[in-house]
Amino acid sequence: MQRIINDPDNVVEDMLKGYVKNHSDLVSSTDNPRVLKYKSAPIDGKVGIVTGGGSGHKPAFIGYIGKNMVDAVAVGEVFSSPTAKAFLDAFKAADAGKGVACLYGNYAGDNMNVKMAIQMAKSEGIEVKTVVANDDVASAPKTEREKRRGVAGEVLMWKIGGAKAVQGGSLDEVINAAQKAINNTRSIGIGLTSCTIPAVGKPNFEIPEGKMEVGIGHHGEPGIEVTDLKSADEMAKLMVNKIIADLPFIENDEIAVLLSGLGATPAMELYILYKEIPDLLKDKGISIYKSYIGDYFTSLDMMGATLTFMKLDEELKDLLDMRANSMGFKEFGE
Amino acid sequence: MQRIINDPDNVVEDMLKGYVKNHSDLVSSTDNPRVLKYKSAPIDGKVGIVTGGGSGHKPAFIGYIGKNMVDAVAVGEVFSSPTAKAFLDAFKAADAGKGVACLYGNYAGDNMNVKMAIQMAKSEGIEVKTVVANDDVASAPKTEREKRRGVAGEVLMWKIGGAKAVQGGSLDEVINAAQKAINNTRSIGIGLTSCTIPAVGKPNFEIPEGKMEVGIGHHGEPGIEVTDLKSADEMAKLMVNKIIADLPFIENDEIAVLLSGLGATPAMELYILYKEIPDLLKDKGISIYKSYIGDYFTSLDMMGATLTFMKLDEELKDLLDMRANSMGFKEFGE
Amino acid sequence: MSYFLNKQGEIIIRNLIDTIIKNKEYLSEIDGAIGDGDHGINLNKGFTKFKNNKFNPEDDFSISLEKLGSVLMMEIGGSMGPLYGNFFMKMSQEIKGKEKIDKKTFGKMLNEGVEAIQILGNASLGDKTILDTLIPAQKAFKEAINNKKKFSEALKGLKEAAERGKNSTKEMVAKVGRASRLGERSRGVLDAGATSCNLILQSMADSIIPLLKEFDTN
Amino acid sequence: MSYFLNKQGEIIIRNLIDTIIKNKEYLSEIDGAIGDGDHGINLNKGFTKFKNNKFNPEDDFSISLEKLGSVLMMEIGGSMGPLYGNFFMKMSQEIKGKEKIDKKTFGKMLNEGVEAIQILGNASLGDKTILDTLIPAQKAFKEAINNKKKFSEALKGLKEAAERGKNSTKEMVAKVGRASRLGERSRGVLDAGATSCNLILQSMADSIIPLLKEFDTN
Ligand SMILES: Nc1ncnc2c1ncn2[C@@H]1O[C@H](COP(=O)(O)OP(=O)(O)O)[C@@H](O)[C@H]1O
Ligand SMILES: Nc1ncnc2c1ncn2[C@@H]1O[C@H](COP(=O)(O)OP(=O)(O)O)[C@@H](O)[C@H]1O
Ligand SMILES: [Mg+2]
Ligand SMILES: [Mg+2]
Ligand SMILES: [Mg+2]
Ligand SMILES: [Mg+2]
Repeated sequence: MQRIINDPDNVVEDMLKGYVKNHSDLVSSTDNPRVLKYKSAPIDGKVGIVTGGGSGHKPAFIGYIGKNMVDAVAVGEVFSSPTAKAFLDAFKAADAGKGVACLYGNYAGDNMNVKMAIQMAKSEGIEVKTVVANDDVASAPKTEREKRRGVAGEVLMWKIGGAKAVQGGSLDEVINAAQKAINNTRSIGIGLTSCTIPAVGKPNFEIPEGKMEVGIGHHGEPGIEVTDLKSADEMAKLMVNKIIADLPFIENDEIAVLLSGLGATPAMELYILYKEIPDLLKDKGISIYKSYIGDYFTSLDMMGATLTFMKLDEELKDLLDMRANSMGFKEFGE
Repeated sequence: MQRIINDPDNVVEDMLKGYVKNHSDLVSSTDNPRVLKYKSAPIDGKVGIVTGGGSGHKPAFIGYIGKNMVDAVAVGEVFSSPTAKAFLDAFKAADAGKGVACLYGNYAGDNMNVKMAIQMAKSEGIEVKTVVANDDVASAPKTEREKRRGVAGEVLMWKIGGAKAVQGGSLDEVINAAQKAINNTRSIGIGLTSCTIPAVGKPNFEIPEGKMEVGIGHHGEPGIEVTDLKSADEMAKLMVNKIIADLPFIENDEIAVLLSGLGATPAMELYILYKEIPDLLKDKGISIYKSYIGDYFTSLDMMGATLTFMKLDEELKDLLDMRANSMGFKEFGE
Repeated sequence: MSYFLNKQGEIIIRNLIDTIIKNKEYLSEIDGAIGDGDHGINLNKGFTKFKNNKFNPEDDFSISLEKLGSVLMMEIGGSMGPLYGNFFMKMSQEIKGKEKIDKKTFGKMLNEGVEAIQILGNASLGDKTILDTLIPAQKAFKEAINNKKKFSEALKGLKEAAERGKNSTKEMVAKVGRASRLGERSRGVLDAGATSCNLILQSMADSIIPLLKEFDTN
Repeated sequence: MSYFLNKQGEIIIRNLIDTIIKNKEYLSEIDGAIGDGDHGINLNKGFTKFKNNKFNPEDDFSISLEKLGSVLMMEIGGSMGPLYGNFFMKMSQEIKGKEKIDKKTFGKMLNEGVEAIQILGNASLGDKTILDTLIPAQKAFKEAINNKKKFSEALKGLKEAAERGKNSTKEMVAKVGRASRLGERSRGVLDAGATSCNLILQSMADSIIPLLKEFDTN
């Protein structure tokens, strides 16, 4: 395992220390070492935006703390849900009395810990509502959408929810916007290699040389099929087709595209993968309103990518246009 | 080789296509398929900023095309210098009559091709002056600084030179600012794995499991020594010490820090590596004015990092503060 | 009618803590085969935190279980934190304020604990989880008391069923959690959670049985 | 005094192009051992571009060399583009407008070409590069004409020296370029650039020698 770490059991602590030191203009630590918050949170009159999850997905989750995005994040061990207490403390750090929208992914541990945290928050007088992202089309059939995992579509959910909150939306309005965002969002991943949890020290699973796994999850959850490694153009086609068939996305739709590397993918290859996507969409009469390419939601040192489409309406476009400033989502102003 | 590509001989073409499609708000293609330019270049009354180099270093080089940074870039094959014609055409794309500052790295091929291109530009009436980055302390002794390679310090050179040009600096003023930036900048890299040029299909060289190469270059140029893989804290110490001894950086210096992954390094590990750096500097009485962590200058799928310090004075701080908007360097405005 | 006293909780809790700490490596080893090798570490972290910061020998069984559950639930994270955390907390609630714990009460404790895990974790018998130890054990205990078996006999039945349940996971294919990634390849080794659950039930039963003797009038 | 005519360039250039295209795989294979395996591809790309877009059989030797050099220099990039590009361009300049090319003129062409590569590439004899073919070949030619050898004899001397020079790279440790990464491990195989340079010189000499006969009065 060729990695830049100290004690493999302390990677999360070490990472958080480095993160806070570098991003002190954006984030502050809290009394709970596993909770980071936006330095200006809680923001008067604004619904708090909270998320959280296991570590190893950088920029997710702490990388989306910042202006117009997420107010507080509960941080778990690598690939392991944060504690209920971390979620609770994140709620507290984000709440300005207008309630908290907890926008997170659909993982067993997160579901349980958020549930517990909400019960406790309630008894402390904090109102928390949730949106559970389930954008990964490969993780369950469409008829069982509630079982699907949240993947990179979460980033767009945070951006939309965060913007709605900044616009002064009530808790219900924020929840509705974030829910609409995720309802309109579909993703799929392709994995080319495994990844190694530092404390484990050996690859989490195996993808044979010359093969790829279509529909792989962010922790290596099994995909739909393992096939021969295809060309970038064929991968693009396969991913686009799986996604658009699912919602479905149809003629005249306007969408946001997010193409994320899984951690060890050179940026060059993300652009190669992107090359055919605009044309494939054009062929179906679908137009791209905005596209984002980079490492937005990763899986340690996994090689591969996820592709995400979000169908836009006027409200979502308006919210997407609100510039965010976080480590993972930085938008230049004039 | 588990990679997202089509024909390995066409990775550069494919990447450029995807890049232009995604960043049409920032860049445009030119008549020369191996030259990209800022969509607003040439900018009236502004010195043009040009760079160029082999591909595989994303965001470098095209990722720094944008507002307040680079105007045009000559694009080479993977790890191979662009043609003289590409440099020439980049000069043409950037020149608004005030001359062109060509700010590039100190690689044999680049030196030759830039030299040829300048001769040709001269005969077409375009004035070009150069700054050759040589920030890599590991690539030659201090007494032979002119032999040293340019590495991630180039990013800061572009930012400073780009800002000076936007401030209305003359060609000489831009050149002087960029030269000052690089004179004040020192870098060192540590490599943990090799990297694979897609068209070659096998690793470029080898670093044995459990070892690391201190001082490795951006294309795998040999470093100072191959040692046992150290902890992140020890790596940080080693890198900091090598850099500060070289300029040297001394008490009361204010510096900019740039910590870049080499392509396959999970962001988490860059923050782990960063953790000790502020304290190590504090111990020497050196303070950090700004720090940047991420993939700024990479080497395909190499695992490892480069650390760069730039000593600041009031002029450099002022120039560094000018917000840039490019794929690789995006700064949020209020 | 046999019973043990709520205030006799200390020894049951102490043995439970010891069992987990002693089996830390063993549990992680099992988890390593088809999981990520941290099950022992995770549980050890929780039980040690409880032991060092919350455990009070004066506390009755109910209060200790609640504190243990709360530490697991609040501070361990992952799936095991809330699952075992809820398990112990729900068992605790069943005996809150009660002086004596008889076989009927203990049966209810088990029911509450198992139900909590099922509701929270949404897994089923045969998914290769802690439930494959827990559900057979709970069932065996219930049947024993339905058949008017003594408390200690019922606990022995629980022990046997838990052990059998744990062993049954060896031939199962994991359906939930990390190991489900492996599909067919998850067959052939024990499930880590089922193993820790068996250790927990064995330890509890072994601690309770000697306590029962003192009051055994049957 | 023997010479060949500038306007006889077509055959020399044709043979040169054929040589590079024919040896594309071979050169890449050699580069693969200690480089990145693209030397043949790089040269083939340049020579093919020249052949398809710029080569005019009517052009004299000087003009063809200039066009070839310019395509290599402008459109190939890397280090080989400017190095071989300058090499051919500088050779061309020496005979621009001349009708006849005698041994003295050819010697000057070589000098100009070698100097261009040295100035641009900054490598020395023994660094395991094209210079290890080129410099001995140039020297042998010079000595031969200093010793009043015939043009064709001098070219034969050049051929032998080039071949020897190329072979000498086998035992060298690379000091510049990609292969220098390998240090001692670069020993034991030929240098790709030295090999291509040998092919170029052999082809040129073999093309020129038969041309000389026609005018040979010596
Ligand atoms: N939904 C669930 N219900 C019951 N038990 C579960 C569930 N998910 C996982 N488990 C149990 O958790 C065990 C793994 O625990 P542990 O290793 O501590 O967590 P992790 O898988 O996060 O590393 C598995 O062996 C399985 O018995
Ligand atoms: N500075 C130099 N001077 C002379 N020849 C050089 C120099 N640098 C490299 N070479 C030659 O270039 C050859 C490699 O060429 P090629 O494979 O086409 O380029 P690259 O190394 O960029 O892939 C080497 O075998 C060596 O002979
Ligand atoms: Mg775990
Ligand atoms: Mg585990
Ligand atoms: Mg090459
Ligand atoms: Mg080569």
